[in-house]
Amino acid sequence: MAILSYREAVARALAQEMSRDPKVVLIGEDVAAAGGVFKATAGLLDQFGSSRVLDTPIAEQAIIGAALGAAMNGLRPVAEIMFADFFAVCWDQIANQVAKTRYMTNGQISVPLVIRTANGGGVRFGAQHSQSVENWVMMIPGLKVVAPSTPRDVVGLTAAAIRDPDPVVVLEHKALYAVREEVPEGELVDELGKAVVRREGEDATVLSLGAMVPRSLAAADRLARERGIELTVVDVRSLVPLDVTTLLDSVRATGRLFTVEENPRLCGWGAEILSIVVEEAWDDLKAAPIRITTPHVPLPAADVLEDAALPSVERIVDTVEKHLAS
Amino acid sequence: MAILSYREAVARALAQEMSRDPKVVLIGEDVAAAGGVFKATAGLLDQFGSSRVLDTPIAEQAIIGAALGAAMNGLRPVAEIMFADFFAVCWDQIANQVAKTRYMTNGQISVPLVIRTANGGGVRFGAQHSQSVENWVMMIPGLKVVAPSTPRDVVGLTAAAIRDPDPVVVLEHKALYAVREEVPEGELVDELGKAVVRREGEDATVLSLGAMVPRSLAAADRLARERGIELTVVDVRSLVPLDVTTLLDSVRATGRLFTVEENPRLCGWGAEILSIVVEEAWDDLKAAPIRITTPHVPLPAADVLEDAALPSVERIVDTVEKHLAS
Amino acid sequence: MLLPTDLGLPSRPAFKGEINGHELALFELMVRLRLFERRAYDLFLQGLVKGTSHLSLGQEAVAAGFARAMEPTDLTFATYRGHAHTLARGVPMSAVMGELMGRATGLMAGKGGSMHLTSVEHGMMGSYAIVGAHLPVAVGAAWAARSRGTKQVVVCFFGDGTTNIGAFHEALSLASVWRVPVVFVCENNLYMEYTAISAVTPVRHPLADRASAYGLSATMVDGNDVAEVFDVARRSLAECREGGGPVLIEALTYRQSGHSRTDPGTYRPKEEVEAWLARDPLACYADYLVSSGFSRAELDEIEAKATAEVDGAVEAARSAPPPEISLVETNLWADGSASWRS
Amino acid sequence: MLLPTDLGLPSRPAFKGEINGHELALFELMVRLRLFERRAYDLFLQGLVKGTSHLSLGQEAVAAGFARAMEPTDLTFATYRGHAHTLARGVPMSAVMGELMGRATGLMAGKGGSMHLTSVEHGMMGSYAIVGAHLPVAVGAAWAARSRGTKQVVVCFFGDGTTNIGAFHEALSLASVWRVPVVFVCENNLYMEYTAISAVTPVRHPLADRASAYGLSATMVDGNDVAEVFDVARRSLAECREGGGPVLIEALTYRQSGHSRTDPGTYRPKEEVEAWLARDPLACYADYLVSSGFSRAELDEIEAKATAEVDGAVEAARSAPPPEISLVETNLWADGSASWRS
Ligand SMILES: Cc1ncc(C[n+]2csc(CCOP(=O)(O)OP(=O)(O)O)c2C)c(N)n1
Ligand SMILES: Cc1ncc(C[n+]2csc(CCOP(=O)(O)OP(=O)(O)O)c2C)c(N)n1
Ligand SMILES: [Mg+2]
Ligand SMILES: [Mg+2]
Repeated sequence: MAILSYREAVARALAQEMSRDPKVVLIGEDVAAAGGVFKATAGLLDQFGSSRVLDTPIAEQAIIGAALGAAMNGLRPVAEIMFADFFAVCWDQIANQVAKTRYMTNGQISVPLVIRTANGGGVRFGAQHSQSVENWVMMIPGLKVVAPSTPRDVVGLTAAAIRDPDPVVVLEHKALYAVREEVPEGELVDELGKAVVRREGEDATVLSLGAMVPRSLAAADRLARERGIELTVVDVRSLVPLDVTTLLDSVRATGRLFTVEENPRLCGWGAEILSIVVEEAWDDLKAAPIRITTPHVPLPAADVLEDAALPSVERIVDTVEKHLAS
Repeated sequence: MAILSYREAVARALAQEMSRDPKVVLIGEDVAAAGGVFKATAGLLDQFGSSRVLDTPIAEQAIIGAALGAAMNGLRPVAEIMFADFFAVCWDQIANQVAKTRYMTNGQISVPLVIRTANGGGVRFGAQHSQSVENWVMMIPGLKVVAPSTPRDVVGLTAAAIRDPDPVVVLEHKALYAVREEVPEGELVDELGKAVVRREGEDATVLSLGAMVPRSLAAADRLARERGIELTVVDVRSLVPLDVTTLLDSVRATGRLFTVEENPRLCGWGAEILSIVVEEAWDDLKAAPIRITTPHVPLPAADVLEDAALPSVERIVDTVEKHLAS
Repeated sequence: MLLPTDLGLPSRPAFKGEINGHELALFELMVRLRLFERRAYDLFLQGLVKGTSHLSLGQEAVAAGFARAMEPTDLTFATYRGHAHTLARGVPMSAVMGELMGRATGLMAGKGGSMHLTSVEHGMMGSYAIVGAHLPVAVGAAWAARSRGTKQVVVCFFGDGTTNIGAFHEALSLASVWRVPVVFVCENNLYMEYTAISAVTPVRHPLADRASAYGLSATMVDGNDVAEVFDVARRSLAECREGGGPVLIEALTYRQSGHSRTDPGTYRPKEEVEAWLARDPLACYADYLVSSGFSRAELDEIEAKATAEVDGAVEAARSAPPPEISLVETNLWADGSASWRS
Repeated sequence: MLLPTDLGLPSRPAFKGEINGHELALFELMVRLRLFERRAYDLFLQGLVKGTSHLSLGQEAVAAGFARAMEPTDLTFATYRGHAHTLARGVPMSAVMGELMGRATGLMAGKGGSMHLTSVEHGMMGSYAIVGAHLPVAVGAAWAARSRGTKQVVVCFFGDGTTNIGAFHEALSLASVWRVPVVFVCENNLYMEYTAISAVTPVRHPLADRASAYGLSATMVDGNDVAEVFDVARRSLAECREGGGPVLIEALTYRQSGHSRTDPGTYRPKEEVEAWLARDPLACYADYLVSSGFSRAELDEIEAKATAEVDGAVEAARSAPPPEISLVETNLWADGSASWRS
């Protein structure tokens, strides 16, 4: 076992897959010579050379479009979009081209590509560099979406995304890049569409992903310690495909659901999962499921304001406690 | 009263506001000399001249960006994006610039602009010209969103959008442009954020907007005639601000909720409203609220396929019947 | 108004390009495209083709000249105005007609429609309905071709209006920096939908006047002259195939019909339309062939055969069943399904 | 590696521009920008400025030369690298420092942060953190200026790397077609983040070599020469104000620090850094002023005053309270609220 940071785990996953399959290539701004602005691709240029690790101009439409064209013609590109907020400048390529090509051509063209990006807030970068775009991508038919919350999952999910024959968006969380943990040696590949129960408890189910997982776990610990409330915490990990079975099993067991998400409130992934649960497990619910979200505002930059906007351990604790009491 | 088509209603609303306020200007592709590809802006160039009605190059980022800049500097621009699908090519301007400017500047800059677009399916235009983007815009904090379902509402809501001091997206429905009805003479201005109960019934509440309103009403008529089931049909009209009071009042009265939406399924506005209802009217619900949506796929082009994908009168009838029976 | 002479074009195409041995094949291809598009238009009027459709009437020489010069393994990227480019790569008329009419026999079984014609088998990598979107995609396909050493060349067609959108700029920059084997062909038909391109573009030649911004040069061709197009296409493809990097071509031509089904095109000055009709790529080419020794009879015979082919395609599409509605939820993913659950 | 001489620049700025009467004001402005940025950097290292921040060290002559030439009613649009442009328009240091430190006294009470400095009162219409996004916005502001007859000119600053993104292309095309009063200023500092612009751009001069693609011409200036910048700025603004349409300027300069807080800038060849440090805009200008009769003492005095101003701003920010957390849900809408319910 090696101790890896979340950012090192990205490079490890890419190296693992690039070693295995010469068709895997990496493109993006500053990804080659500089090793990425988050240093998540450090060392790959040296290891795989400039025909497989390519710097691009600042041209996200070209980056995603080029990845799509290359995927159509025999490569398996991994395209980095530096910040998830920049999905907006290449949204046509992501939502209208990459996502729809296979369907529109009735299966003639497969699109085995991966879009990696630094998602989420918490590092005081302000409204245009801190967005959580889980719902942007989940709402587009034709995109698979994963969001690892640990270094180990970065490796397993990124490898799975690269091997998948369809377009997969990997939402790395920029506030987690420095997090470290032991990651098993050797090839590591997960299956897309598997949620993981991080903690079991009988009083309620909490669903979260990305940076909200450690916060949910911390809240669960606190509630257990201070109030004797035992939560199940499920790390959703994959929004599409969605592991409805694991989610529903847990909700059926506890009868109570809280979602914790960084998305601004309206039309977040929490609303979707809540709706699925209501539609499919109505009779098992003991109370209204509750969403804990960022309010429906852009993220402010100042530390105190950003901390107040994002779901915090305190807010999770308070919300769960209040609703379980009533 | 004049009989107006939905497309004529657009021009009438624009003319009404442009006559009233010289700061209102209109830009877009083919909007001036050609009167719009849907002929929704016909006659405006002649009436208001080329300094207020301007054709642009095919450059949607420039269109929205220019509208934003002009709104910052004393005009009240109405920008046409020809098809809602093209929001994708200017998504950064819409989601990151227009929506966030006021918040990021802590209120220093107001953005009184309107983005009009032809939204929705049903006219066999295929996957890149038929999307329903209600959820794309609803999920972005800082955008107001309206979607008229009748010629009268086109006038009232568009006028209200133009007078509003904040950015408003007006989702015209392209399958409704030919629909005609009597529209009162004289100045017509609605208030944003008001849903309208189009039909009252005690068995269940159906929420819909745009082209799904006439379908929901037809389904309600059929259910009343053939099964004696009486539905309340609420035309949501405004997604942001959302008339939660009217929606909840109706759901509280009937105890049952169906949403009918053209959005592909995941993270649609239906999920949001369903979540709100569950969170706020849990005790009044007699059964699980149900979403009737387009499946989570891009829209196919062929008539039989498109008809099968979009929520139809039959599907609404069958779904409501099945769930009320159980 | 832009008359051919304003653009430095002769009043009729010159047909000076080297086309030895390809004379009749080019004619046949153009005739087939022309007759197909005319019939497609008729079928719209009869309500048998639904939705929208963008014809290449008057622009056939570009599609024909290029396709004839391409190797079977080369790749085409086209726009919503893609019927001609699709047929030119050898896709059967019946499959295209089936798609336009929304039948099970359509190229994509009705899932794509007129604006998204694709046939990977024929190197037709797609028709794109968002202006400019396919240019970066073509760059990527060309990058993969170079990186895998396939010797493929990618040919990417787009209109004059497309040169003002961001994706165009990003694609040309990247193509130039990466020096990939792509030929960008701007079909300058003088209009973006209903607006003259000159009214909304700061340069006269939307592509050619911008080549230097990408460190490239551009060739201008008479897009109504199939001989010139074929000749230039052949040389450009060879240049790219030998590693010559991106090539830019601006083909000056004219859209004889309206922009799309619902457009009568009345915004175009009569004199302009007439001047361009007088240099119709097909009629002028037929005259040229006759003047260089081919017989009217053999041309008529080719035309008759093409008419029969179109008839057959329409008949096949008419009698084909509509697609099964179960198709709606297929082929979103590579496993054939459309499920968002695991 | 790009040495000043490779770009045709003298080894030290020439200071030939017409700046009569503005000598000390320009010096003072540059010194203030320099000292502010240095202090901002120190505060990062101390953890008092959070998030990220992009300094203009080495590029002060561009901000100073332009701001000094602008009328108070003219409008500035800048990037995330916007401290200097904001201060140069007259925004008090304490408000900028307060924003960087996330205090209630910040220019936007902490809601924007370093990358979004805006002060409408001073004509500073915003700092934009998405590369290229503000160019179309600037065009719109200029269009409104012309349409309302305000005689305002809009000045829009951006980097070399920005010229490869789609929004740049769309904005320049539209600006040219509409002929609006905007001055586009490309601060070519040779790098886009950590990558040399030459490695990812098909032309040598990212803006100047592309001007003709928009039917425009461009002026190149020594961006380390405040006299030249001021002189050219004054003439460009006058040209625009009189209806001269868009003006393009490429200012050749150098980013002396890393791209942002976390970047030590080690990817830059030592020789390149040294050659550019030798033509530091401030030190060279000070020498020039002394050589043209100003005394070191008066310059030192200006510097001392600026140091005191920075000290005061830091002190004010340090002792200011953090913003009220209730601000999170305010000012999304013009009514001051952030509610999505009616
Ligand atoms: C991004 C985008 N904007 C607008 C449109 C609508 N539209 C379709 S075709 C067209 C004109 C394109 O003109 P040009 O590039 O000259 O091609 P042509 O149609 O003449 O072949 C426009 C504006 C679109 N499809 N995509
Ligand atoms: C659309 C977009 N892509 C990427 C980035 C990340 N990014 C921030 S600054 C920068 C480099 C910009 O270079 P340049 O335009 O030369 O400006 P400079 O930073 O040198 O002033 C990049 C790539 C961004 N903010 N927006
Ligand atoms: Mg055209
Ligand atoms: Mg730079």
